[in-house]
Amino acid sequence: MSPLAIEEVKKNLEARLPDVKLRLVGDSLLIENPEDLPRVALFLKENPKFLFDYLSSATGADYLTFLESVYHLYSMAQKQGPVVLRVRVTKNNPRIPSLAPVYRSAELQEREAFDTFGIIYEGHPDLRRLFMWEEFQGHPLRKDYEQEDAEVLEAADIAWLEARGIKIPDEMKEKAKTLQAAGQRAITRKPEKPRN
Amino acid sequence: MTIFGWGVFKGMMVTLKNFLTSYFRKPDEGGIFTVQYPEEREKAIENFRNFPFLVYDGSPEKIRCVACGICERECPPKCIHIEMEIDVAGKPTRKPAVFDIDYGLCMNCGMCEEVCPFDSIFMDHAFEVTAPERNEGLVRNKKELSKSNEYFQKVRPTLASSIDQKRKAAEEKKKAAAAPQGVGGQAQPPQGQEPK
Amino acid sequence: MQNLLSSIDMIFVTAKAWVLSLLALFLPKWLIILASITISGVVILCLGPVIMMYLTLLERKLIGRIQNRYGPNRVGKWGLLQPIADGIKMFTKEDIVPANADKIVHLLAPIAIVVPALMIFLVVPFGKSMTAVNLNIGLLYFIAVSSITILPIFMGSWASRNKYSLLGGMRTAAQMISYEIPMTLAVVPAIMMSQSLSTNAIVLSQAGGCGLNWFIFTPWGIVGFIIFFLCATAECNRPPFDLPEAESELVAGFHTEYSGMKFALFYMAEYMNAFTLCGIAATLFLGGWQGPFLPSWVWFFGKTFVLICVMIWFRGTFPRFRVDHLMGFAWKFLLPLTLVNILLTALWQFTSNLVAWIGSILVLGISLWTLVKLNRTFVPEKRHYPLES
Amino acid sequence: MEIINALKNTDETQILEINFGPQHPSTHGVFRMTIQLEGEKICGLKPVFGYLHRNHEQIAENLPYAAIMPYTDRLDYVNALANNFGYALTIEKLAGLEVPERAEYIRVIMAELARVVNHITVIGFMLNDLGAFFTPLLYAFRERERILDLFEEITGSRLMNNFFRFGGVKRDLTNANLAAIQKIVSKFPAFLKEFEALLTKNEILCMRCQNIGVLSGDTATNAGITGPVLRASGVNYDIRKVDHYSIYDRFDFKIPLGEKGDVYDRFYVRVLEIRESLKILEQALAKIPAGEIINKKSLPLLKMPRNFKPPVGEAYGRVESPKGELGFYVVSDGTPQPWRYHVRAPSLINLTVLEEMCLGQKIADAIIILGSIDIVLGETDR
Repeated sequence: MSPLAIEEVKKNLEARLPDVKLRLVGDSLLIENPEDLPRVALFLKENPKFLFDYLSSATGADYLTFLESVYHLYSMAQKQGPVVLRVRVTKNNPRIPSLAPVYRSAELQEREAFDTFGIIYEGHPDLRRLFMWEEFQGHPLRKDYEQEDAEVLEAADIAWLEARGIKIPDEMKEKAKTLQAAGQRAITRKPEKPRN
Repeated sequence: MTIFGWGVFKGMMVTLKNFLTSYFRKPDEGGIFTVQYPEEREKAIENFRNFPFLVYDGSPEKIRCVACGICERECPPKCIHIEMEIDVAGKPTRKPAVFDIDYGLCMNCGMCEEVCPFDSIFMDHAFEVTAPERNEGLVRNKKELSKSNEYFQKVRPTLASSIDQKRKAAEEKKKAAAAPQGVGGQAQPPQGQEPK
Repeated sequence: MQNLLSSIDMIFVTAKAWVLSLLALFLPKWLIILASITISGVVILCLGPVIMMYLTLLERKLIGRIQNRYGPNRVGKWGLLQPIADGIKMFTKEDIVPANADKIVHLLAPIAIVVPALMIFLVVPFGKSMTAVNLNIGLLYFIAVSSITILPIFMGSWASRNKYSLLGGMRTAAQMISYEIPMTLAVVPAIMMSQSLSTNAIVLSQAGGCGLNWFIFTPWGIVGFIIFFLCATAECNRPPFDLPEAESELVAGFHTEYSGMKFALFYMAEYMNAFTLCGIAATLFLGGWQGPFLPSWVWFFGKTFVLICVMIWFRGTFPRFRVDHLMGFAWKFLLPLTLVNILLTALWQFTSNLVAWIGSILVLGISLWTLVKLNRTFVPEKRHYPLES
Repeated sequence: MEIINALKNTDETQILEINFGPQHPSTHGVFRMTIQLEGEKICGLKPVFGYLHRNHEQIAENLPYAAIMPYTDRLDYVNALANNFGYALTIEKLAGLEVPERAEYIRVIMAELARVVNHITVIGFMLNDLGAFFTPLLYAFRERERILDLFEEITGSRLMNNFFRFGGVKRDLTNANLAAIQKIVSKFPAFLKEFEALLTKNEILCMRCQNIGVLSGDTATNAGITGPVLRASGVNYDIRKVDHYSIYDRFDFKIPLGEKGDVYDRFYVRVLEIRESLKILEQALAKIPAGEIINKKSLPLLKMPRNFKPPVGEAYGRVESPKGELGFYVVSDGTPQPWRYHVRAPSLINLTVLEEMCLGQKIADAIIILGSIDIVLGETDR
């Protein structure tokens, strides 16, 4: 959708929902207050002029100081789009109202964003991790995520494995002991940044 | 209205036809298309790429690779490891001392072949690569990777001959340029491609 | 010439008689009777597994050809030794028993399933006077024994303590009991016409006329044959009625938890069942060993193998039924049709001429039309697919 | 007393819970569903993901833009070219690169061939799930093999093509290649006819597939279902027609729509889509012009992928992959590697309505419904 059309969407939204604070970021609409998101989406979905009845993509992004949730809306009935909606939240309290009641296609995508970014979508019918297992710690797509080293076992892992009758080589046990003594976790080296 | 059971009958006729024609039809006309693998082989397709190998001219010492490390850096799964050879004086000799490729990691994308400015690394046709063990068994060192230009000519004739022509032209040009100044010697990498 | 033919025809019978007469030289009479039974038993015990082994090869070859492949062709010429290689593999495989399984029943099931499969062989007339036991209630025996097969399958599925197996076992029980009924009823016309329950007598009643006296060349015969054959396919769990195994749904159904030789025994029972059921179908409707020129046992085996090939052809072509459709097909379609068929047989018995032909075709046509109309779920819907720009 | 109580409650059925997958022959990989069964009827179904998760997005965020291309092959490994297409399109949008005419044609030809490959594979596997013992699958593979041989000749690899480059394609199509494609295209209708005669009118198949797993158009739209699954429900939405990306507006092709949105419609719409793809291929082969195959601006980038730094910004590119809408969301921060890279995977999102379609059906139907949705676990779990 061209920038002009996004202006029109914004104008319509402001006319209908005057208390919603909107800002244009590039070609997209930033909703300043996350609480307003479902209202905006519902308006765009049901207004006969727009009929954005299809949520194509919903995902998160980590911008170091804040987390962002991005939604790409299209209209199947009018064959137009996209309208890009953004919501920004702080890392300490990443709570965004869920769009799943409005668009069911958000169901799995919001679960994925919850899994990878830790954004909590309030009102989601079944907010669990999607790809990772339930006990998994951390959110892998955040920029500050530290990846565990798959080759090195920690003391807790060894205890878990040995309780199930799996034999562990001594050198691995030694390594785990030194790690534990140093109070470190088994973290892989970050991939080096390519030169700019 | 079709007779009940006609669809079943028609399907049976198709399989019967295929059963009968499998005895006399040619493979590309719908007959048996199995290739009896170890005895018969399909005609090698020139563009087929599998694992990379290094080309040398004449003897293995005259390896084309200058250990510039571009392929090492651009390799998406980081399966290449190169160390530059250092002579007695401590100067780099522009020859690889170590050139390892982990076939277990390599994903046959052909990126190294594309980025190599010295026409030294190419994708091989050998696909029967096996090892009893996945960590060390699939790592190939410089000696195993080096293959003669004749082999390259045999495996990928059109590419090899075009590259030979290009190299010959470049050499003649260099000779012509070098002759008046009287400076011969090492091949210089093309401008702008030497890593800093 | 005639002499030679008949001597080839009777070659197995003569051989057995010769062995018995040799034994009679130094054995008491009661032992000879025992020896006669033993010889027949040993022959059947050897025949069953061998037939099973080569049926697997035949099936793999035929399906391969249907699918434009070669099928097994590495072990021996044309893969002829493949079944032996498979057998060795099966024997040397580790026998895995699930930790929670009911061990005794788990072990018993594959053994128990082979027994009825072998028992049916007794009443199959392989050729002229080549029935192992010429029971005068042969068909009744066959129907009774073949229905035992449900039990071991259910034993195996229950003892495995696997949910997939359990589902497979439930399906088997339902399917086999349902298909038992139209199968039995489809046999009735043949009994009515030959007025005997003995398999031998049924074959004999189809003699003469260069094969045109076979029951299949009558309207009730062809309907009965088709129904019997479909039910037989369902009875031995062959596609398209292979719901108990249902590879793509229940992994392997009742034998999911079996491996090695136990698994092979299940397979053996399945193939032997397929063979005997095809043999019985040939006996009942295709004139058994009756046929001109060739020796009787060649005719019998030829007919049986043609029927088995049709079963394999089914396997290579059809998708699988669903449970409710399968039951519906048995109860709502095959069962009424068999009842109509019995009626037709009676009609045929009284007016065996052109009127009977026309009458039967009319009755069949009307009943088929009614059954199709009543079973709308079996009829494909017509669909229209608009192409829009 | 307890016994009497127990006897009173006998008409209450016990619910059987099965784990369907990850090791199961017909979940198309390592997909897992926990199914609650009441007899053979499904009364609850929960999909479980992640058995093939490799964090594709994080891998990509640590790689230069060009090096992500081979990784996109591994998303939907049945038709890698559509993934290449989507990613190349997004980056071209981000960097504002033009694609030469001939390259566009080559892209369309390859993408449509990939669509044909995908659809016949899916149909074959679906019929295999139905219990047709590999016959339709192997007939389909016979034809697929020819196209894959062609891919090998053109792109260098049968499945992991890695063929598209930013602003063009990797290798030109020779006249011999074009003739080979033409031969495949002209032979294909005969195969389709045989294939349809084999099973489409088969009574058993119609019994199994018709009115099973019905998905209404409204639910499909709301749940973000795309691709043939959506069109089988009667919604006319094809990104090739809506976005006119690449040069799809130059070809005359139609969109087949389903009537009821059941398994049979999904199956048959795919057959019809193959026919439309063949139409596009024929037109493209007739009209393909001579010329460059890659944008001159991006030519040096092939040798130095790390010098490719798109301007700061973001782009969302989407293509009509055979599975549905394949979207790539890329945020650039001006460095050689993307700041954020997200794949909108159709295989994953089409599974949103799986439970709804399966409820009340038999267990055998769950498998064909899953088969008719057409998932590839490489894309679902990423």
